Amino acid sequence: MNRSPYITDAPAVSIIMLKVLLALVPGIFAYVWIYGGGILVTIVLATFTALVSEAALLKLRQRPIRPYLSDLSAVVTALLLALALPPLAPWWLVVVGTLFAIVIAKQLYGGLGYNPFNPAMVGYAVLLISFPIVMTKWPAPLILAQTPLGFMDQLHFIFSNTLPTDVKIDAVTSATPLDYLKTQLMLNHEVSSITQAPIFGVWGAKGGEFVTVAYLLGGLYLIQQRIISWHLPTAFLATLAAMSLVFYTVNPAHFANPLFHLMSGASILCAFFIITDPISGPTTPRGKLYFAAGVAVLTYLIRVYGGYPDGVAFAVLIMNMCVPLIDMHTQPRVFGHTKN
Amino acid sequence: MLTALYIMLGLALVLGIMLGISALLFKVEGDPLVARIDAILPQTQCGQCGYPGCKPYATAIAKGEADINHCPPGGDAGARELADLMGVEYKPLNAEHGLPKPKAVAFIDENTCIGCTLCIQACPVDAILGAAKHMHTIIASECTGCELCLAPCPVDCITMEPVAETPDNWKWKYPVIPIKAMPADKSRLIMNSIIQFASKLLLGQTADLLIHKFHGGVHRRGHKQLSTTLPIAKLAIPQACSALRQHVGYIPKVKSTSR
Amino acid sequence: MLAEAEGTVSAAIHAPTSGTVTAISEAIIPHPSGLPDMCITLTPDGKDEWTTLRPTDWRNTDKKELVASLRSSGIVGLGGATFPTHIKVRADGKSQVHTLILNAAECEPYITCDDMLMRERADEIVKGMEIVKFLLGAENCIVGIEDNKPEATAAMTEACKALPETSVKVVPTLYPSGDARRLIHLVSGVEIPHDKRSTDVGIQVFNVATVLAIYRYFALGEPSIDRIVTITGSVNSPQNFKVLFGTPLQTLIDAAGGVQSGTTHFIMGGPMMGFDLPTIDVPITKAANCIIAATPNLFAPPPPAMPCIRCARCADACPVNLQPQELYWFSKSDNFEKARDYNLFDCIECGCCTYVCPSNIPLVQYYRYAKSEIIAADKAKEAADLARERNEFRLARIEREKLERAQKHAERAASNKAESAKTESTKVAPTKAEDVKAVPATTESEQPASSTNTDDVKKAAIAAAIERAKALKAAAAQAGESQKKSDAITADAPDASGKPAQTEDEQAKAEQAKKDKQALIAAAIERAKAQKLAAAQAGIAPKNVEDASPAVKAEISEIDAIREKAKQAVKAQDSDSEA
Amino acid sequence: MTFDLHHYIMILIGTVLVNNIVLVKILGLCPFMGVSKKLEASIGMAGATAFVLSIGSMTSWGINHYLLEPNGLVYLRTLSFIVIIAGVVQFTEMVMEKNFPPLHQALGIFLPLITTNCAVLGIPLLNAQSSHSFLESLFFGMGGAVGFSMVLILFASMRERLEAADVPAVFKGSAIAMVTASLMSLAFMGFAGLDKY
Repeated sequence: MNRSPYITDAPAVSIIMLKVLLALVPGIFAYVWIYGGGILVTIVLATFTALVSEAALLKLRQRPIRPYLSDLSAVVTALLLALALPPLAPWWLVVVGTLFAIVIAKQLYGGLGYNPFNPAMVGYAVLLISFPIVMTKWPAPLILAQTPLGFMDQLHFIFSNTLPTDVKIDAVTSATPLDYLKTQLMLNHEVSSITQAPIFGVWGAKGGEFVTVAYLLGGLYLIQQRIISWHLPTAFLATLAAMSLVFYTVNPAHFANPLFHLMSGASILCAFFIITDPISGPTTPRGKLYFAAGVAVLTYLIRVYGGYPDGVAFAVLIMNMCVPLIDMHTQPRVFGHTKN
Repeated sequence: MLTALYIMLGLALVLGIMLGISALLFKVEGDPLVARIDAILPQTQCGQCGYPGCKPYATAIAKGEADINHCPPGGDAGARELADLMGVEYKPLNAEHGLPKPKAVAFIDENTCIGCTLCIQACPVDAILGAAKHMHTIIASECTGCELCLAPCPVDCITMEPVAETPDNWKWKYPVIPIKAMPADKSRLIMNSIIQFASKLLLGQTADLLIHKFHGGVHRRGHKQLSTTLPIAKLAIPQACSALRQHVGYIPKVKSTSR
Repeated sequence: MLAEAEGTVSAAIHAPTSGTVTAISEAIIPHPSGLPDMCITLTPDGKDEWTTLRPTDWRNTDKKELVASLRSSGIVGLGGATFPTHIKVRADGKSQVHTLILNAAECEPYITCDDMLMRERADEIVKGMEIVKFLLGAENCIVGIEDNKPEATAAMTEACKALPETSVKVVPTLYPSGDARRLIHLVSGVEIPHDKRSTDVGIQVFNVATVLAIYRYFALGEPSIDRIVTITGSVNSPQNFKVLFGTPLQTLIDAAGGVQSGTTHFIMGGPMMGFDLPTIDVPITKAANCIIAATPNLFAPPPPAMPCIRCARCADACPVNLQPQELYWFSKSDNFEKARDYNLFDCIECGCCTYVCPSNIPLVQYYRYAKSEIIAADKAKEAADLARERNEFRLARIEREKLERAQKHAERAASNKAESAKTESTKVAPTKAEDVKAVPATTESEQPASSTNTDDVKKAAIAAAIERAKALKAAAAQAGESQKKSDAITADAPDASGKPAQTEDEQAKAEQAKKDKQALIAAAIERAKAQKLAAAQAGIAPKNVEDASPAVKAEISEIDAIREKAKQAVKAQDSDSEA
Repeated sequence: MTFDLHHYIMILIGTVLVNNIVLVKILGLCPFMGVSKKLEASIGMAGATAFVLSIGSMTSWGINHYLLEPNGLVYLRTLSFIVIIAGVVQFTEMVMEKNFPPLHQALGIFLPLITTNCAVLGIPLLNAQSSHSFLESLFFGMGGAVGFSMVLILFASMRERLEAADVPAVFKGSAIAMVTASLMSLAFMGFAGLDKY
């Protein structure tokens, strides 16, 4: 009957998610240009599974399907998961990951707004732990691979896991720079000698750095549109750079330089798209700084000492666990209150 | 084999002595629990829980004799709070002890009251004013609605009047928002907000929050020019006007609960 | 003067025009609840004569008297809070007010009453400021105006030249700059601690219209009987009017050229903090600074609320720097202790959070619900503590009385024994034994005997009284039926006998008006009950039930089943006790 | 034996992060699930368990090293450890009841239950099996205590937030808590291999 603020001027949730998708487009475009069209198939597959599973669950809970589906949050989760997976990941891997992310990590907690963990990262972590070999098979960038696969061959490989007759598996795939760096360091080669290998580009991975730059552009657009607050990306990148700088100066032979850490792996994707998920992240400005710094520290630890090549997923999940505590203790000073 | 026995006995002995000493050191007297339970109970002293008042019921709960859901005036919230305090599982109110009723106040129908003082003796909170052979009346602000005075009255002149809702004690209702399916025209709203967003993108105009002195605040269109064109005019005298007492609303007692 | 100010926080009411008071009755008031309240209805005789007006020469009368006379002037803050001015002006010894801030920010959209007031009566306002400055003993004055009112700023700067140490500060146009604490912070950078009043820091804020009313009261002796009201929205010619208090809304709308088509309802106050008016025939009160005729395309009904995605846009928009998403989280799950910990009572209900919420959640409604629940719970707590004290006091009294009676009893027994011991030597020892035995016996029997016969007397008296009461009750019951049947007739009888000269149709018209009013009041109470039932229903069923899923419906029906079972149980109990 | 700090830090990281008592070794689940409804109770429980754990692991090392092993009574380990831990728990309960009655009331039955907490018994046994030196078992006990408390407090704060989540009715309560705990252990898998340097 009486709803006091009669006028509202806020972009609908779907507009916010639309802007996030828009910010991802340059990254996807660079991705396709470097690694070929395989990723598009994964994205379509993931989005389709996400929408179908969300609709099914909403039907199960007798909730109106259209308003929830049209807020595109499931599409964003699916896209983030697809971009984190290796491009030539078999189709069932993508479906299982998306199903786990949407059903368990999001809808089980009550749908949009209640999931304590970032759904995309939950899906990625589940896949990484249950199918480690498939997850570490990254294709070499097209220019580097001995026999670059055309789009149809990639499509064929994704769905039937068979290669064109004359091509062997390792001709197509190679380790990611991070993975390669870790294995070489185990054999305690010098970092400087390792980075001469062909797969290392000017900063990060040979072709990968362009994708990272594209993500950077998308991320800056999001900040300018005030969809994400600047606290998270800056804190993450600053801490990651600072830690790698410290380790690098201590022992340059054993630790890669900061720029490499920033530009390689999923750092930029994580900084602008993964930790800025509003639902599972902190809400207070100071909380965001602590959260992003925590993710950066854990990512660096897992990258250098841990067992997995890129620890972004686990770092995000672990810091998601601390979010309620961080929120509770970083309440800003209310107008008229002394520091509580 | 024997050494095993010696060791175990020795161990038990040492620990026994230690516990004995500490039992003396940390003697605990009194049980503040009863007071904390009593604080939760609504103090209507109505006896619906089977005990002659709230304090006896509190001591019964503390001793574990009574269950936590025998207090209808305390209602659901009371049972939940008691469950939290006692650390037991919350059980909904069991209905034999009666149902939570809206707050009501007793009212004496003055032309049938015969001044027999029976209700005065029955009232647990002395909310009834009157003396033998004199008119009795109930102090509404003090009455807890326990209905103990209804039974003793020989002429049944006491009735329970539910407390009327006046603008002073009116409460805002829980906003029940129907999340129905998107009404048809609603999708139009989404459509034109997408168009609006696209236009904003092209024109590069960002209607977002500007940096300003105090934190927060929103920037909105004023619509002021609507009513500032004409000067102030004096309104003719109306046929009837009803002036009324002014509502200043609730001035909260400022509790400085510094977190 | 119609009604005096009783109690500390209340203000007097004056007859807006000359006329006769026709009714003191329940009428619908402009309050979000839509419930009726006690009102004085005055029918003007159209002559509008003034009583003798007594302007006071405020410069050399003692401040205490001025404040006392202000108390009976009925002037209240006209910014919207309607806090009695005499309390704000009474500089209680504790704190010395050094700055007076004039709140002319008027940040709510659509409202322009202060704006027009400043354009037309700037000099009177400044004179009013001088009086208030004198009353408060303030050194300097600051007028805070938003920069979207250039003409008003010009007029005020011009008029302020007449008063020394007065400055006009232009604040950026940003809602809610008109809030007292925000304006103080904007204009003077001082942040008022949350548990203190602005006077403790030496600053007092007054609305433009209030200051003008003070001037007119002291300079012209005119109590506060009218105010400027903006009537805008979908009316043919939106304008500001000087309206007498109590004028029905309909007159104001006709004066503004009537409503355009499609007007669904009226909003009192601005679109950010105002509320729907329950019906059209409500009076204009001292709090009504603006009436907006609302149409669906002006104020589109909000799209359905989606779950909160914790994007914290509301936290960025909150002028009090609260965390609306946390408060929403606690209010939704009825966790009022935590809501209080997160400073729910600092929320000024300005509506910024709902304004920027991408999920269209009516956040302010949740906070209002939580606030009124907490206030109700506190009141219940106070009543409970009081009841506990009274109960403990009563039990102590009964204990004391029992002790005293036992003591008296023991003394009497002891004194009897002493008496009988004195008469030991007399021959009637055996009788004495009986006496002794008898004495206690008689004392007991005597007492019981005496009490028995007093009992009989008392019982007889009670029985007689009960008969009388039953007869009376039966008579009243019959009278009730007959009364219902002949309602129409008796209703006419008093009218007819009262004013025989009234013509037939006049009487019918009065009859009709009375019936309409009762129907209106009944409808309002009905609506409030239905609303309460809906909330109670929502209360029982899990809170965010939409079209409730079968599990939830099962839960509701299960609770209804318990309620039914309990009803039978209670009914069965009654039938047993009767049988 | 040189005091090799690096080695002890590795043990500490090992027990707190890599194979966390609750999430990776899945020990001590009953208080973890029972107490974590309220944050204050969980902090109290975490403190009490940490206290019992550290004292328990020290004393049990002492007994194992000086009494059991010289006389070859290895089979008595579990029995003696349980007796010590029960004594320490009873002691803590008395201290708790005296100085923090509200906390004692909030924990209720879970305070004596610490004795049956498998983590509290597990750590001394693990120490004894891998025949740690005194310092190593101390660090191991401390690591276990810190790991248990940290995870319990994080889990409690998460559950308090889940109270108001619109969880499907069938999953409300401990079901969603179990799911959250499983996702937490999934996250802790990330630390695998952290302490092999």
